[in-house]
Amino acid sequence: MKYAGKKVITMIITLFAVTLFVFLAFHFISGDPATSMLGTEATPERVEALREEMGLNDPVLLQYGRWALNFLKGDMGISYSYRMSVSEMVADKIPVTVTLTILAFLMMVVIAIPLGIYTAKHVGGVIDRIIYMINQVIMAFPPFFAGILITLVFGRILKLFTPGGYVSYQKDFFGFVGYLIFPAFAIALPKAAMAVKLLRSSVISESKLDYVRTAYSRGNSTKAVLYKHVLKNALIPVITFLGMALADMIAGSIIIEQVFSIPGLGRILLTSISNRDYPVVMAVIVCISLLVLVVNMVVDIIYGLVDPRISIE
Amino acid sequence: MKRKGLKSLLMIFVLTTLAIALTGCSGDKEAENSSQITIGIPQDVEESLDPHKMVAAGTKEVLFNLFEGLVKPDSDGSLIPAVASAYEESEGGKVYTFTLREGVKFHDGSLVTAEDVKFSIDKCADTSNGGPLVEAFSNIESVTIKDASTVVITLKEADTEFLAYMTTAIIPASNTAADTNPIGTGPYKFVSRSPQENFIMEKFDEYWGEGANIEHVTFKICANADSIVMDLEGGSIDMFPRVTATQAAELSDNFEVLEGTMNLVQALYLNNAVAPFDDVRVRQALCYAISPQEIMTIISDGKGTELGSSMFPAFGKYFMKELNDTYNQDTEKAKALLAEAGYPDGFSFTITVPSNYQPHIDTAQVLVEQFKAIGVTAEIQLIEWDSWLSDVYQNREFQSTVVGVDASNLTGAALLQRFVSDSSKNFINFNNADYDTALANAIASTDDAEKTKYYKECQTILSTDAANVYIQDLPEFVAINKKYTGYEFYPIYVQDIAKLKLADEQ
Amino acid sequence: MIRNGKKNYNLIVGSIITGFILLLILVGTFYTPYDPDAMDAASKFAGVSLKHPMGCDNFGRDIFSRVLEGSRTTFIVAAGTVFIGTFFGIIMGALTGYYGGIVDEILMRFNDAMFAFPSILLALLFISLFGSGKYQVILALGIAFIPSFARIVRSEFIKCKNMDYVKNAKLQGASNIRIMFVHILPNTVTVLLSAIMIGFNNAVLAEAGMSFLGIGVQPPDASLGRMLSEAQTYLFSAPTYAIFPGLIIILMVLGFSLLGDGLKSEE
Amino acid sequence: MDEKHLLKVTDLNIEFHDHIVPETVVYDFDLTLDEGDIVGLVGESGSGKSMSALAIAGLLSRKDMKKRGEILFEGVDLLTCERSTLRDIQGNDISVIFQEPMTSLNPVKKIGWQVEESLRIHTDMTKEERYQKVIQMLEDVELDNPEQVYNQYPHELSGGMRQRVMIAAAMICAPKILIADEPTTALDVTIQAQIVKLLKRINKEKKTAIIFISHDLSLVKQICERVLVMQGGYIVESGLTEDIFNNPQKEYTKKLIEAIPKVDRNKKG
Repeated sequence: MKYAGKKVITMIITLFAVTLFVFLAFHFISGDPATSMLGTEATPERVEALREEMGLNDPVLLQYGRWALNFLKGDMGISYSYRMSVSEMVADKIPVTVTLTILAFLMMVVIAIPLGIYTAKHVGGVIDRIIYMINQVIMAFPPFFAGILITLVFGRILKLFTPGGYVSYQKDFFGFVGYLIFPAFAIALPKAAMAVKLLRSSVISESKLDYVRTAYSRGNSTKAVLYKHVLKNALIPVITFLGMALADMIAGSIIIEQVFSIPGLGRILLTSISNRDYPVVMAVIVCISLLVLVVNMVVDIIYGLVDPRISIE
Repeated sequence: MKRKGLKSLLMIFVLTTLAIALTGCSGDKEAENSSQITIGIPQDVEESLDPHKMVAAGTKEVLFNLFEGLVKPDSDGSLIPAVASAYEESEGGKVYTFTLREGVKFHDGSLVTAEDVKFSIDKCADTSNGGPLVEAFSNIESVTIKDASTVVITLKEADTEFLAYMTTAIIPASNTAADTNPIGTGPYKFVSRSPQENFIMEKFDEYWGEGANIEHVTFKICANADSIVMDLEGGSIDMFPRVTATQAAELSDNFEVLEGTMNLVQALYLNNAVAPFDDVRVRQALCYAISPQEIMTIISDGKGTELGSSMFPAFGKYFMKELNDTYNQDTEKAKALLAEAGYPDGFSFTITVPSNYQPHIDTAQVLVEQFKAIGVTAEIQLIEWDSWLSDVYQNREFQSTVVGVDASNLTGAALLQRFVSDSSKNFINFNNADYDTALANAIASTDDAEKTKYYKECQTILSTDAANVYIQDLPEFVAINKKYTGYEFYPIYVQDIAKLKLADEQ
Repeated sequence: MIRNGKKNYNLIVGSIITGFILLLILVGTFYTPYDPDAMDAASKFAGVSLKHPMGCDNFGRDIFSRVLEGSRTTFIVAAGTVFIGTFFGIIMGALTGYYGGIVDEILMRFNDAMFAFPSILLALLFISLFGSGKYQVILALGIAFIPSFARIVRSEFIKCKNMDYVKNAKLQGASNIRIMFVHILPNTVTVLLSAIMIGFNNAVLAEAGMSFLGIGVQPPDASLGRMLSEAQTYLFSAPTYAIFPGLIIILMVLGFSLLGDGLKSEE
Repeated sequence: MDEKHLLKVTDLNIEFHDHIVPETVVYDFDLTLDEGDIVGLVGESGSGKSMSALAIAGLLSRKDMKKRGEILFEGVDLLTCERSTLRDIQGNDISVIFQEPMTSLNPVKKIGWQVEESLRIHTDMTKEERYQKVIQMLEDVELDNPEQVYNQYPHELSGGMRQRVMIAAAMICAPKILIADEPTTALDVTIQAQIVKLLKRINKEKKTAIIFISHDLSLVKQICERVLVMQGGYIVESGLTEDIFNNPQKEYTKKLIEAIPKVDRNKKG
């Protein structure tokens, strides 16, 4: 309980720091929402009138306070650009990003764990070397380029999916998930490569420890030693990595969302930044940070479950 | 035990993935019993959907299908009656009388009334927010309802071009959520908008006129400009209004590529108020340094229309092709002018380019190379559109910028008025008393020939004074699946979807 | 390179690849067959030929020359990023790890907050603040990279600060600064070196990602990431435009990561 | 005659091949062991004593090392037998306890699980039977609160307790041979004595033969009947403990004996 309390407090502080930082940062970026809204039709008088109306002429801390207060009341405001409720807009996009992330995460795990174990079991073998090299090359690919190649190969040549054929989850959930498979693959691939490498080296270094010898001395077969003894220990550092990877996927899929034209949180964030649409930027950032923090918390809990040495009292 | 669990989990995952992938593929093609089209657009409709508040060209071209004014533009540039069935101009362009068309309905089913018309025009003329929504409406003295189907607009000063502004959308006075729920009288009505995803509209069955052919229209936001060819070929979009020459070349036979022009004045706009561009000789030197033809060859395979001043050919009678020859590429002359202006060794400056439009970025890159030949070093600085709006357009803190300036309607003033020295839109700080006089004369004159003469004088001044380094009117390539026909280009920045139809329906 | 009778292939192959890339960069600094920015309308999308070994791009610029220049830009961006990240990361990590206490608590909370924020987002924000361009990219990425370096250095310092040699140095009256940077720092080199290799690679890939989002190095400057993202449009009309910059990026990252792995197993 | 011995090792040579030049670490190792024997194996670190013991326990990986000679356990040569035969013997007939009780236990598994592992592998006992057996075993090795220990993790126990756990795990199947590889080195002196006493008791009660490996001759003297002294991979001296202590033949042995702290020698000697 104490743990949860401490975590929640840290979370609140982090959120406060992040939002304040973003708010201040935006204050210093050139370009302002009023000008954006009026475009080339703007006259200085109209811009001024609009700034006044939007409260942009107030001191920045007052603006932040106002935003924070409203936010705590559950009011995220109205998007400057879309003129629609921010909470509605963000709520609409969260399932997209979350589905994409979950898919990518599952793929990563499904690819990485068996491969990592396989290579660790066959260290020095031909297949191990081949997988190692493939891994290294995958990790050397710029993510967007991998996305483009996947579109090219699976979309255009093999015709397994329609490039740009995103369907909304409200309209056709299976079509939606179907479309997300390849982007998720593009996200999962480099992370999986890293996870394979990590798991392999983790299994290898665990295998050198004394308790493994003890396990053999009791008559365990190699297989039994690996699955009953080594694996759980070897997974501990991997869990940290998987947690970080998951957090990274939540926000880091911006590029892949762009490549595959997926209207997720990342794209909303990107366009809102360039539109100077602060209410949306703040909401998305809070959302992403919250998701990341929750993931970190879950990782901590899993960590505690897997490793008895870490207590989460 | 555990391992078996993992294995079966894996199997389940793979199987569901496959199943979903397969259904995903098969479910893609919609039943085509009702006609539909998906049109790719590079930028989202990301602002208010109130037709009077929208400012982005990308929004206007989409909402064109939802709204109409008393009159509306046709593809040949003329104005045709829309919500008004007839109009009359009297007192030398001081009083305009509109007769409302009978039975015109809004998308919500209500009939258009004279009150709605007055409401719409008054709304745009309202000055309480620092200025009128439509600048030209500051000239309106009164809008009066003569009877249920007649509205009279009286101007403060005569303006024979005023009709062009009557394309301003007529909206119902009763709509309180105009920002997000657009209601107009156009051939299509609004269905939904999902940010960064799509904008959907459908045929308005009670449209007063001929109406649309295609029932369902989806504008899909294609975030990744580089995958447009794949999107078209893959079938996720049927049409993309602005592909590049290279993309056009990569498309298969299933697509038709129509060629038009963008209808804008692309130029290296120079801040006439800052050194060294406050010296006319420097500006002229830059004009001599470049070759619009070479730019067109490099960035769009030679397509495009060379421009010599702030006017493009869609304006017909106002356009002066001869101004293209004011400056022909001449490195020696450029160097001489620079030396004369006190820059024998050239100088350095920055070209600010909004990062959202590739042709401008490409043009800027070619310009940089061309300026090298006269010893001038230019550096490109990309900024976001919104920074451009505030830094360059509003605050005028820049040296030069490559953009395209378009016209909101087909009056000469739409393009030329911004260069009047005290105009709030004169972002290049152009200052020439002769120009101000000529433009005032043009607007004031009621005689068409005289008006044209003055507008031409304005253009000539811009050209000889080298206000900007004029380049071209960019070519526009519309890629459209051969399943559809009927696309028409307009001299202004719109997409008229109502004219599209299925090819086999002919 | 020979140990336990086994060849350290990672180190050998990594060295060869990295050496090749460095050679390319070195050559590119002094000589390119053409001016990398010079345009030639006539050779637009020219294919591979003796004149243009990698063909030409959409402006008719020589891709080989641009690859040479781009490799250099990318290398400078990545190296600069890692330099900033390491430099400030070491200072921050050393102070927090060595002293602990409230400074540590505050800085690490701050670090965590930054960590909860993916570096590409952070870089995006900084770019909005600083504007775009080569040096801004270095600065933005550099700052975004500080937390991860700080974290690594901190944990190494915590590990080392109770070691006997540190106690010894203290007894001999060495100042804290001296202990931190003369006694402890050299002992973190192994870990730091591999972090630098990984950081370098991440920087190369981040630069590419930023170029894709249009917030990286500015045209007409060539960088590998920028060339690659520009090339997407012309994937069919000029495949070499994508292939060569892509290949060099992959080789650059591959070389460094093999080298990093090799060095690690050599320890 | 051979068949009567529980374990007979003849001419064991161990060679490593993971370096360019093969390296021999054990030469001509001979040992016989019968029920109830306690044999000491002494020498400095690197003398080959642990290596020999690991070979007997079948724990030297077979890939990059070469082993010559014979290790006959009840007539079965452990060097050449099937892997499965070897596994049947490991933990069942031959058990090992190691030097570092901290690292030799799996950190993420409960004590109970680890102690009963050999039972799971080698017997058909039900869960309940195994639990009873483990609790009894934990009691046997003089651990308080066995039920509680059963559900604890290694990091929650002290060093001495862990070593008792190791012994319990090793003894759970009542093996015929227990190899104790420096079982007390990592523990402090009082606990050392307790552990040695425990081993002695086990040896007496269960007739388990013990190979006791140590560099500490004082301990060996306390527990072993016979001693083998190793140096540089060779057995340099062997015989009854008493004989060797009273009349060491080799300079090396003498040195080892001299290294025993005086207090200790007076107390036990």
